[in-house]
Amino acid sequence: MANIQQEISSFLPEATFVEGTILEVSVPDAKWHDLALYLHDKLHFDYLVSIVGMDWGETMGCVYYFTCTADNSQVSVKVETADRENPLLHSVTDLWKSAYLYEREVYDFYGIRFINHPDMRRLFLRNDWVGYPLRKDYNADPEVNPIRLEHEAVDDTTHAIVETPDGKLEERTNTIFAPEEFVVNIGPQHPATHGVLRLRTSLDGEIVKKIDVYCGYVHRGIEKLCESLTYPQTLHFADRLDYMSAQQNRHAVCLCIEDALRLEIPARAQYVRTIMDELMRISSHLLFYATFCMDLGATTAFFYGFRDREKILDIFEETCGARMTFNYYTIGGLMADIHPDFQRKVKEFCAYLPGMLKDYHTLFTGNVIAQQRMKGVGLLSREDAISYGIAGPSGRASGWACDVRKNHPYALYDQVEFKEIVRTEGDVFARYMVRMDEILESIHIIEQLIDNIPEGDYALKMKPIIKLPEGRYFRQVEASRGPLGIFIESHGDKYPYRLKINSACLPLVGGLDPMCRGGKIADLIAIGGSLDYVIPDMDR
Amino acid sequence: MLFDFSIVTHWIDNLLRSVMPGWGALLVEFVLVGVALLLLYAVLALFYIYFERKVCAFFQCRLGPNRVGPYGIFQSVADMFKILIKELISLNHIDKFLFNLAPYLVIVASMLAFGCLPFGKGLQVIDFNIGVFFLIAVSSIGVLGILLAGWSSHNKFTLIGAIRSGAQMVSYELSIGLSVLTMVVFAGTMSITGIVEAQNNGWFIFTGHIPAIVAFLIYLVAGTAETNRGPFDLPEAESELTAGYHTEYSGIHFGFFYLAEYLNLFIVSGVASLLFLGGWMPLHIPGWEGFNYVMDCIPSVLWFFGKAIVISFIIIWFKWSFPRLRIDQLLRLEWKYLLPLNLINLFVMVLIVIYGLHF
Amino acid sequence: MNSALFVVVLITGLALVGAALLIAGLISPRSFNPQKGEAYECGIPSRGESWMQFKVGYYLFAILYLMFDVETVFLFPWAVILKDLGVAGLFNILFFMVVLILGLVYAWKKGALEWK
Amino acid sequence: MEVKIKSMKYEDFKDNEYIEQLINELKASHTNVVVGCLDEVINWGRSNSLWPLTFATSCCGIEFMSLGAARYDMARFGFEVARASPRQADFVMVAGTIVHRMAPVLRRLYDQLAEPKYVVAVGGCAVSGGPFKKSYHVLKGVDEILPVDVYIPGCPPRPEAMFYGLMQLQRKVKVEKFFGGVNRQEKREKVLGK
Repeated sequence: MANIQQEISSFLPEATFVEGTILEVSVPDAKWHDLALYLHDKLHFDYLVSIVGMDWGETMGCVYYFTCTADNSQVSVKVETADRENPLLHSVTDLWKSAYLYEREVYDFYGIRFINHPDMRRLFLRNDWVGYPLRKDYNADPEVNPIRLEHEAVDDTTHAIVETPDGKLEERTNTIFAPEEFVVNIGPQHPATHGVLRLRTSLDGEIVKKIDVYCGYVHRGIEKLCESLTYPQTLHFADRLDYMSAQQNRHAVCLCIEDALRLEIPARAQYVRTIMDELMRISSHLLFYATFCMDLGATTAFFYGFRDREKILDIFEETCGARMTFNYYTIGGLMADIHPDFQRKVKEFCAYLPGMLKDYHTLFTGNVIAQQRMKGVGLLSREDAISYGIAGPSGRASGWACDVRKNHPYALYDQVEFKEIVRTEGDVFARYMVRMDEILESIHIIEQLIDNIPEGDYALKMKPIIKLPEGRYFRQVEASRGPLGIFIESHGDKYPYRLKINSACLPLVGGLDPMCRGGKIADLIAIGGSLDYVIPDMDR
Repeated sequence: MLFDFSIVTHWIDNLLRSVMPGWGALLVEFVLVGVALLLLYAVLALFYIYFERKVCAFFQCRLGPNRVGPYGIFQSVADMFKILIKELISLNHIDKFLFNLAPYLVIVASMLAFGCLPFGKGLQVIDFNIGVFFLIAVSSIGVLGILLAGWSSHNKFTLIGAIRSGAQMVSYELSIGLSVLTMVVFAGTMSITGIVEAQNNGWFIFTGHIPAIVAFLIYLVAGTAETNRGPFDLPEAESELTAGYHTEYSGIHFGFFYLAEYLNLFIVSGVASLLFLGGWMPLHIPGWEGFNYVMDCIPSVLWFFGKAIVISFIIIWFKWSFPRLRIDQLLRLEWKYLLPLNLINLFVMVLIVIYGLHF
Repeated sequence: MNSALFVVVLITGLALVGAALLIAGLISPRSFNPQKGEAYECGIPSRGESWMQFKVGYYLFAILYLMFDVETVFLFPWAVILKDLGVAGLFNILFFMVVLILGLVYAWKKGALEWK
Repeated sequence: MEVKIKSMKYEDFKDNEYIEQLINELKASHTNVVVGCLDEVINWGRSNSLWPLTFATSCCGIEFMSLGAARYDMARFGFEVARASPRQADFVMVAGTIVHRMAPVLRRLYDQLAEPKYVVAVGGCAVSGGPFKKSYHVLKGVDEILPVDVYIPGCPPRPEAMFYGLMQLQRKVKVEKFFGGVNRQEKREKVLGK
């Protein structure tokens, strides 16, 4: 890390540094793009993990998180601007493609516009929305933004600010769809978008020419809500983000807070958390199997996936008391001890599932039609996966070993033995198989832990009011769909100053357009299904 | 040996003629035929809706409908009541004439094909001497209905659905035509009665060697595609085109498509049983007189419906097990595999017939 | 007799649709609102015309179909009397079929059978 | 008069007062016997064949899928045929949070549903905004934009709760007056003024 600091300061002497678990570099905006270029090309920080928009009162800006996929070293960069009326920063979409959606998100929430970003439209909110909700001076009066029942205007063009070679800024408009194009809305209410994602798709016959992704149809403003809640209160939102990885999401929030407080949580809680995380992953992948097969038209497979998922839900229900939103992890441990039947039930399930998986493979995987629908469809190269930030099982299917459990182990993942499933084909079939194999790997992890859960406390005694020391904290866990990052900036209060959830699913839709181009509508559905995004997670 | 239903029809005919003039009797008979056909049509459609739901529930470890009546047998009746009183939405910007014409085409096509089926010995409404040919011809009118439905709705999803159905039906029509042709070569007649009678000494699928079996399989695949059922349900691919070509149809308008879909399933299975499994002809094995006698005791109607339902079961089985094909795969399957195979199969059948190699 | 029955069946079909539509028209509810008559497109207003120039990949298939369907139609009468014609019948029709098969082979080679 | 639901005792339902009130209204309207019988037959058909619109925005949607899956199997009740097109659906289960951006879309879907149509608000978010009530972008209950027939609270409600809610919907449908009630035929000119 010192090494990185040296290299950066030798390249850019005016950069200032804050040491922490992740090195933070502050640069003025004028130098930011140069530094970005240096980070990307010379230091090989090829994976842009997150862009966190910030409003610090006087200044506004962004905190960027980067990872080098070669050695998993991390660095963060802080860029700010004092102009609150017309904040401008330089875009990095030319270096990291994932910045395309992240920067639009920052624009949507903070009104910071990015120079050279091709498409400065709102991402989550209506295009006639007044104000930028995550600014601290946002006018939350419902009169300003009433519920509108008229549809928002169709925008076939985007705005962009372009820097000309001589350093002047110019407003431009880019065309998304020409008037004569055949544009179909797939979603928001569509059986195969897994929720309310809207894909404006330009078609040429059956062939997809271009996709424009519209998010925000279930944007619930969780990040803003968190700013007025105490830390334990923020936890319950985590369950409702990506409800298919409720436990892991909550794990991420807990980890981030526990890290900041430097808590050592009891071993029993660690064991249970790891097991629960893996059970959640299995349940999520079973749901993936169910819905993916349904998208491809194999309806019966849907019922098989759901049938076996119910067994996990039974286990969860006994211990947590709920089928979906568990509220089980808490800061410093768990809400309650495990149910006496927990170990027996989990072991039974681990013995039961592999046999069922064989059934799944005979029913669906081995089917000629299924194979033809999946193989060679929706190719994503490793470079693209990294650039678009498509991590998680979808990234591993493209040959990118991006498992947070391996790269930055948390809980007990450094003590259990498991394989990171990586395939190199990068097509729909690979993404499907990675998930199916991960189920087996998760069972393997659970089997190592289930008999050894130590006795003892399941939670630390915590004070009723938790205050985090000042600073910025960022933690990731491997959720079912990829790395879920939690960013907290604390100013020492009992409320977070800023809590940002770095969704695992948002980058996935960023890669939809290049993957689907030239494919058929049916391929689009298959690719969407194989990416397995959950909309409330990306919309937050 | 088998009960001949023409005795009944003749008896009714004579009875009517004895009480009224010839044209009156004829008129009454026509009305009777119409009513009987209508009833059978409706009952079969309801039965098939229920049948499919129960069968798929069985595949999917579920119970299926079980609340309405014993074992839920009135479920489809309730559905029909509901559909009948649903609103018929009047849409803007559509081609009203074609939009309203489409359900007529779909229903009339299936009704005409339905009328050609021999339900039992002497129990057949239309018996042209070119019966099979006529059957293929009328069933292809249904395609037109679907095409018009999708196009006239002025909706992008239905348009894609209609275009898909056009490509699909047009292609698979060919396979059906050729596999039927193979059997016509074998039977030497196009009359439906003739074909059934020709199977007195064994069903074609047994007597026709391998070409008959191949033709049967091709017919099953193409028939499934013709009825828009999974894995060939592209025109109404739920996960791609929401509801496909009938997205904009509401109430009973949609009900017609729903009804015709199931009726077409029956017609396809009926034709398969007619061409390959002897229609209403009981299972006869030459030389086994006792066995044949026992088989003859089962009414011909039961034979026909039994065979049709067994084949329908297989087609339903397809639907609930296989994922959907993509449009290019669908066409490739037809033009690059089924069509050449069909032509070769036809050739082999011709040789068999000419040289008398069959049983 | 058969032609008359054909008409009867035809009328039956028309009557089924007509009667059901009549009943539905009489008793089914009606309501109107500005959005109801619009096209359904996942809950978003449609952009532009739906009847626009649209690439139909199956045009070639339609032509090929025409060719083969006509062939099938010609074959049916031949098929019925094949037994009487014997080997001569086979050779008579073989020429016709070979031409058509060559057509298919040509289309295949030209890539007309790929959905584009 | 009791509204019968197979295998559920009348006393097991919680809000019988509401249904009884509906029944009294029905009785007070003095329908003649023939129409009353027809009403009953049609309502029997309608209540046993309620097809949902496939509509789900968040967590409740997954429970809605569980409802259709093997363990709960809503096909038993005749809710089987989930239609993706609002033209063919009978009710919309608003399963999940409805936000400002979604509101016009949901309204459009509702407008496009064919009569008779019903709305079931599933889960805390659809009922009242739930945990996101204070958010700048969330509707405080779907009844701000649609008339709701049945509310199913829970976060998310268990599938059993959804069944209970759907049975309540069935009961409501059963005591409706079809002729002269549900089947009112509006005139296009009157409503749209064209």
